[in-house]
Amino acid sequence: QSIDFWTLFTGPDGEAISDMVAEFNESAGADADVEVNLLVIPWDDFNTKLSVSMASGQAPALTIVNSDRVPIYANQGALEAFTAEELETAGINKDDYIAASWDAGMFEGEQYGVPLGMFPRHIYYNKALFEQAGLDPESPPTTGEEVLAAAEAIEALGDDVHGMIFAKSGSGAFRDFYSRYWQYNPDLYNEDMTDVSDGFEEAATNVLNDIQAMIDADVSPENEVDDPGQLFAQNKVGIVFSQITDLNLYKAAAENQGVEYGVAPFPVYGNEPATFAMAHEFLIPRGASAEDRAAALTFIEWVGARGFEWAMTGKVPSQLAVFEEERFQAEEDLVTIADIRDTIHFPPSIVAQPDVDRVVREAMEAFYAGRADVDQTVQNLVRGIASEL
Amino acid sequence: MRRKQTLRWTALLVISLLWILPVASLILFSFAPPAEVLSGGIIPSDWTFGNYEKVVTDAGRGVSIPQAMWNSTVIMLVQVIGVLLLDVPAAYAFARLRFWGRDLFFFATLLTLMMPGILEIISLYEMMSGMGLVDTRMGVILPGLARVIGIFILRQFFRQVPKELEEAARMDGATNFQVFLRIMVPLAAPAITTVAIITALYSWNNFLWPLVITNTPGSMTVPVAVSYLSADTSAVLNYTVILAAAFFTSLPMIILFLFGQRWIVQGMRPTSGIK
Amino acid sequence: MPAVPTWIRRCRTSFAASPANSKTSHIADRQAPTARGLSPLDPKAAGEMKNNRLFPYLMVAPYLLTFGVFLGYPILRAVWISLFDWGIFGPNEFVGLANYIDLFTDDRFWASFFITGTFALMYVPMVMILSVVIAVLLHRALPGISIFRTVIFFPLVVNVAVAAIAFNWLFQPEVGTINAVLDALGLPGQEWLSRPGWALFTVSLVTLWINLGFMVIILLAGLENIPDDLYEAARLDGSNAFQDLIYITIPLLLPIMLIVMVLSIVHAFQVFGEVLIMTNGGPFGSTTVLTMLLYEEGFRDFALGRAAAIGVIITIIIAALSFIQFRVFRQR
Amino acid sequence: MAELELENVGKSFGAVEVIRNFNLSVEEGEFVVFVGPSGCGKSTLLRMIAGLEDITSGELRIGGRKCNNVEPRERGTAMVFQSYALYPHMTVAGNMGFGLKLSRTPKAEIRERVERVAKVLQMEHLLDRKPSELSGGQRQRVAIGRAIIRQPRVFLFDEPLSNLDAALRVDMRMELSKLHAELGATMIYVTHDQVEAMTMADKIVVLKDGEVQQVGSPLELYGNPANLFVAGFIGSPKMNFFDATVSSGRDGLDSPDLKAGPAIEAQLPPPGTEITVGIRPQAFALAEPGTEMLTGEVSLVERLGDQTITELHTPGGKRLMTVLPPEAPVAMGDRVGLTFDPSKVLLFDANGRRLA
Amino acid sequence: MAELELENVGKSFGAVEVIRNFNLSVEEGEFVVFVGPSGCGKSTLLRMIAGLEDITSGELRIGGRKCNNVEPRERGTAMVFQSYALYPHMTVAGNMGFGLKLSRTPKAEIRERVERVAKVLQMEHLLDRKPSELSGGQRQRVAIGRAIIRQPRVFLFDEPLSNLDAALRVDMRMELSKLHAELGATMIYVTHDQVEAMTMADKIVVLKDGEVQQVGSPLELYGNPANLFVAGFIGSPKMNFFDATVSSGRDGLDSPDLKAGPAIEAQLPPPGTEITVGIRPQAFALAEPGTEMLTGEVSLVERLGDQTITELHTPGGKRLMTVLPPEAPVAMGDRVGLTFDPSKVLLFDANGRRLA
Ligand SMILES: Nc1ncnc2c1ncn2[C@@H]1O[C@H](COP(=O)(O)OP(=O)(O)OP(=O)(O)O)[C@@H](O)[C@H]1O
Ligand SMILES: Nc1ncnc2c1ncn2[C@@H]1O[C@H](COP(=O)(O)OP(=O)(O)OP(=O)(O)O)[C@@H](O)[C@H]1O
Ligand SMILES: [Mg+2]
Ligand SMILES: [Mg+2]
Repeated sequence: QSIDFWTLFTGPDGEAISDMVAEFNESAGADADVEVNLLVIPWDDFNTKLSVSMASGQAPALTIVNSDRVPIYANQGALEAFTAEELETAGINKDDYIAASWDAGMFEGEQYGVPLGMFPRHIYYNKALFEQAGLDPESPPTTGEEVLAAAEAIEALGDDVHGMIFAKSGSGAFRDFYSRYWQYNPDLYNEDMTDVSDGFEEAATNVLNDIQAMIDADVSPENEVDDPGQLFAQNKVGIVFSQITDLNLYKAAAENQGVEYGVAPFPVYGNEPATFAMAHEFLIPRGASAEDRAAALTFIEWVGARGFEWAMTGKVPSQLAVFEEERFQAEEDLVTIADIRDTIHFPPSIVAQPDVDRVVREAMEAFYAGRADVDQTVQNLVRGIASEL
Repeated sequence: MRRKQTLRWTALLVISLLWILPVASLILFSFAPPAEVLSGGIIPSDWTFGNYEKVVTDAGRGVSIPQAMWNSTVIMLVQVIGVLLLDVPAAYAFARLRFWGRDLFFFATLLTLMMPGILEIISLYEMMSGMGLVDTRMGVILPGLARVIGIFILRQFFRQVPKELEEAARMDGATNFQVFLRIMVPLAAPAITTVAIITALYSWNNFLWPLVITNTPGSMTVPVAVSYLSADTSAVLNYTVILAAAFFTSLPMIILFLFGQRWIVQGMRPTSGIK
Repeated sequence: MPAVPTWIRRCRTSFAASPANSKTSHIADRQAPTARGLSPLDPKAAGEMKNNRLFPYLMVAPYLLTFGVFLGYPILRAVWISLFDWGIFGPNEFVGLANYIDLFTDDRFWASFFITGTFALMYVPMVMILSVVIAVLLHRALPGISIFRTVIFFPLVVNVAVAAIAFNWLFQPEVGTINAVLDALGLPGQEWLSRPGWALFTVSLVTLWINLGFMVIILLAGLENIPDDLYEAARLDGSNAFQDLIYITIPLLLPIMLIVMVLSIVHAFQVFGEVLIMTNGGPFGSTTVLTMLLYEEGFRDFALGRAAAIGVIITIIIAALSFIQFRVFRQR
Repeated sequence: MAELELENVGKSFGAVEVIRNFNLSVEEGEFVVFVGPSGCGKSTLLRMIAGLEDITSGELRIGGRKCNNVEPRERGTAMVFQSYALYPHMTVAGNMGFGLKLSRTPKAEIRERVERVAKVLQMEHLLDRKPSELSGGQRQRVAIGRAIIRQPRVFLFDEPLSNLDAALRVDMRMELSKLHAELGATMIYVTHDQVEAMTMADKIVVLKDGEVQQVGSPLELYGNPANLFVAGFIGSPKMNFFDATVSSGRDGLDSPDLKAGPAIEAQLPPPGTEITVGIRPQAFALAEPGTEMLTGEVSLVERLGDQTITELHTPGGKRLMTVLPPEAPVAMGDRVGLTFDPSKVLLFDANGRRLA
Repeated sequence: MAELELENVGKSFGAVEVIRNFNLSVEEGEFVVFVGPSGCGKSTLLRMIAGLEDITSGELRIGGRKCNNVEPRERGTAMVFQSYALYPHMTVAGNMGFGLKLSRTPKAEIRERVERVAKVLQMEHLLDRKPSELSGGQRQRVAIGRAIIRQPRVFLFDEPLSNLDAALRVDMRMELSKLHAELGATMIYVTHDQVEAMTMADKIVVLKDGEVQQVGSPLELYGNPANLFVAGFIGSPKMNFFDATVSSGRDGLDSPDLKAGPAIEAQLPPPGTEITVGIRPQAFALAEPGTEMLTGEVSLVERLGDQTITELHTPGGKRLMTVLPPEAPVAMGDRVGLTFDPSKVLLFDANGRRLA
């Protein structure tokens, strides 16, 4: 049985997945008479290609997407849900996975996705600069205030050194908003998902005030920075708000340029720690035959058992078993981030979520660009989100 | 006269320098080790052929640049020939012949030029999969034959050929088709070359459609292969390889252009036989 | 036949009969009168006439057929789709013009619309002026001209994605080559892609860089059609290089400039790859052109009906602008 | 049956009517010359006959068959364009051989015929040049060559010799006449050269503003012009015209300049009629003192070697052209007396129609 | 100081040498006419003077200043192109007014001057037409108008009247002469029309194959040609030439046709020299029986109204052209005897150089 498998993984992810596919085809695949044909499609073009092929009923038997896409594909009827028997036959067990990531593959009560790994938001910090600024490189800031204080100290080091960088546009803008929001209030929406939750305005106001304080402190570049990793690699920035998928960039910078970086969980601003995350989910598009599905599941199960290799590409594993592995425990960075697995929040698995994300992104961009103040931004959020729901 | 030449030369030099700057760094850094990118600057401080080696040999996950170049060459040749065969007669008819619906057809044609191409993709894909042409070279080629721009360009040029020449040929006993083939086509040679070059470039660089319709190295075109290559490793660290691939794969087009341009600019002025 | 004085007859025949040149007939063969061209009474003629009326259709048919299948149909279908709530697997519901009405009441659409308009206002004049100037500079022979030409055309052979990636890097404020060069020249560097006011301009520069050679090729072929003796006449009339350009080149190049104008409008309103790769619509949404919106609606949210409606609107805008061009050009 | 017939043919370019109600019948083998002032419609007529220009009204028949809408190719005509219309992308040989090539004449024969024609046109050495590398006269000869290399029923020549030097023009004229005689083809020929018109034509058609003024043999037109226009147009220098009113007084004419004398008197219409008197410059001679029929002050003398063209101003303010013998003793400013042969005088009525 | 001087000027197109070692000096206000066979280099010379064609070798001076590399704009010349070179996108008025517009002449003045010139050219009613809507002659007049509307130092006319009818040509000739007199501008004029050349020129330059044959006033060239070529080229019909060897025998000439008579004998070179004898057609007259100096059989008669051109074939096989009076009693096939005025006979040596 030969199946097509399309992924949007580029960089180290891509290398890892193609190694795994090759290994699978030689070992378990060969045993089970399953051959996986991998096609790694650059993420810019992935949606176009996948959706066009889905629309024409020519989709591959297996694919991987970010978890926020699951409700959309599912709602369009582009996917076929996994049945409990199927999963069981393949040896895939819900309980082996971190619940939040498993649930991200669910839509309207059906299971469409099986998670592969997660990528939460967190911070990278520059140990050398910390040292220069008289901070302890081994105890990174854990709260908003500490971050600010550290950034101020680093900013003072020189004209072209920035205290910190955080995303002011694009996906980072709304992801960081959510991370902070959930620290104040676990619910974005009301019960029946028709409007924002009761506490939304208050929580959002808190978040925006926190951010305003960061802006006012004047410890970050005025404009959007396209590729903070490069500044970081040049020892020109102290703290970067980013996500685990960038880990390899920093590793490379460490190897090539001797940069000493550290990772730390997303700082706490609100009442309790929380951070935004998404997962990669295996999906089976509609139209695959029963044999294809079985073959695909065989592969999913096989990859699931290799969570560690996958995590090494800059992920937090979804499979609980990985955390117990010794080699995982040896990876300091990964452990640091993985420790926050209980505070991870996924965006609600609803169709409108990407639209809401867009509303939040645009509102935040307007806020960062100075086109709206705190109150206006909160109102924009409330109105915008309500209209998308 | 000398002074004017010098002036023109200087102006061209300035523009060329502006134009070549990105190209130059593209080429320079395609010879640099990947890490050079992070340090910036105008000229890399270290040199290597590694990027090109990777481009030529690395068949990362089955994507092969040489194979893609072969595919692209075949596709380009077929498309250029096909487009010329279709467009040149049609453009002549649109420009010079009288027939019912001429302007209607022409403006319909023009309208499609204005439609964002991305909209056609789904219908085309369905069509191609209906014909079983998904992931084949023919699947890449066919939709590229129906391009409007050649019609548009050629029509304008045909309109400029003096009527007297056509009349003289008619007097000489030429049939409609002979007037077209023996008089109009040679006189529009610069325009036809232009369209051929433009079609070739389009064919070589077209991305979206080949991306969607091809899945395997056997049919992948250069841009698709390059984009897969760029998906190979971490974006920044792979920069130089992408640059090398870009430069390497554009070499055939540069050569084609170097030869083709003489044809554009050495045309015969259609008015030179007329008092 | 009216009477012709005999002496004139004789005169005429004597030309031919004069002994000096009657040895051989220089021009025509003796048997000529019998071997003349087709008689108009030839029965074949009637068939030819029919053929003539068919001829234009024979010339356009292959093209129109290809066109109809691979362009006409998909596009008509896109227009059809724009009247539906259309998801990834096809129509859900006929909604008439609702997609359009939705768009017209959507702030995002208008924001995009103005961004695209601004882009066109920057891009089209730059293309028009530069392409004509460069084509004129490149037209006549000059030492090294083919090198200059190749340089201008080089961007055409680099695919858009690679160019955009390369520019992303060149425009980096800190490590990018462009600021490094500006710095070397003593000019201030810019944050090309990260400042809202600049990003759109930067993208338009890159689009210009990529497409200019294309326009120049077309214009060069057009310049080739202008007879030299007009320039000669103009030079005698006292015209300098600039006046040549204004009074001779541009008026006679108008039909070709029309192509360039329409194509640059098309490029401006359909700019996509550059934006997607360089800014992805940012910073702060300042480069979300209409096609970006179309792409998001169509291929991220699968609101294909809405996406098609945007496409139709883009088409109408371009067509309207082009129509105005056609009008203006024709009146001259 | 006439070879070529035009019946009530009219032609308009948009609102501009350039040919009005044109009638002409040309026999097979006839040599017809069109003359007329610049812009009168000669080229347009030729182009209509060739089939290059739509006929707005009327009917064109070739060999008896209506041809208004017949393709040029089917008409069996060859044409020398006034603007040459050479194929810029072909050599001289290519230009001339193109028609033969189209009719699938064997290569060797094409070559041979091209060479023969080139020899006639005195341009054998230019066969490999492109039109842009030729002088004006050379281009014109290529245009001629392209037409005469074929053997059509009807030749159409639009000022084919206008850019050639005198010697060449004489040669070419002779070659064309010879061709005409050999092929027996019908020829229609536009020229501004009186000598050409007079020597080559069987029939001259005089046109003005798109209308036929007179059709006739060269001598008819010279000696017997139908109206003022033809009289003025044919003959060089132009015929002199004197406006006058017929009177019953001295000499029968009321004119400041002219003494009619008995020879004219006989032809005069009733007194009071306004007429125009036409006298050719060649009809004048210097008068013996006392016999003057006209006097004038010499304002211009052109000595051409074989004749002297003299312009005079009469006391009545008229400008008068005369052709006198080469050594005629006239000089600028002289006051001279002239006589003329009364039998050569032509009379026209107020509308320009010929009286006698 | 001469207005225009060309010194040892040469011109080649690639390997083709079209002007060789050309020397000419033109005074200010002079009217110079270039004549020569088609393709001899007249247009090329004009274009070099105008600055449109590079000068391969030699020097061109205008007003004493070396001008080889001066921009056309700065030379102060206006030119009528043989090919017209009208601006296709401008109206007639626009074409004519373009030069003035470039020199920032006020609009009202441009308009006025355009109208004035249009009137001279008899095309006031065509001012709003585009060139493509004009007849050949009308286009040519626009080209003339474009040149004469300005007031340059030097006018260059390349066959400016070739496509005009006789009447218009006479008018235009006169207008150009008037313009010349009024402006005092230098004019260089190419024509194939002998009448034009003879009447308008102060100085005629005869060219052949890119080389000057003779420079002189019209009458000088007619009466006193420097060589065979000039003698043959100037005058129409062409001068008759007889090859002969000087002998000491009867009549001093060894020629099958010619009896020289005493008048020539005096000028003859030593016996044995090969010479060519030239006699203009106009020098012949029908001989009274017994006085014949030549005989021949009439092979062609052209009656032009004011003269009769007759072609004869001599017993020696020569073709002979004569111009006889209008009513000369000659007809095809007649055998006639001719006399000629011995004082009008020209002698040339074997290289074509004039002897006497
Ligand atoms: N581009 C060229 N290449 C080669 N020969 C050329 C070129 N242009 C002109 N000639 C030749 O130069 C010679 C002179 O040309 P020019 O136009 O000066 O002749 P012309 O005296 O004006 O003749 P015409 O009376 O026919 O106009 C001609 O024999 C012509 O064939
Ligand atoms: N396209 C046109 N539109 C309007 N008028 C035109 C057009 N073409 C020609 N004419 C006019 O038609 C008339 C006849 O033109 P035609 O070319 O037949 O003249 P012609 O007798 O050949 O003159 P010439 O001796 O000057 O060549 C002219 O007055 C001309 O202006
Ligand atoms: Mg004409
Ligand atoms: Mg010439």
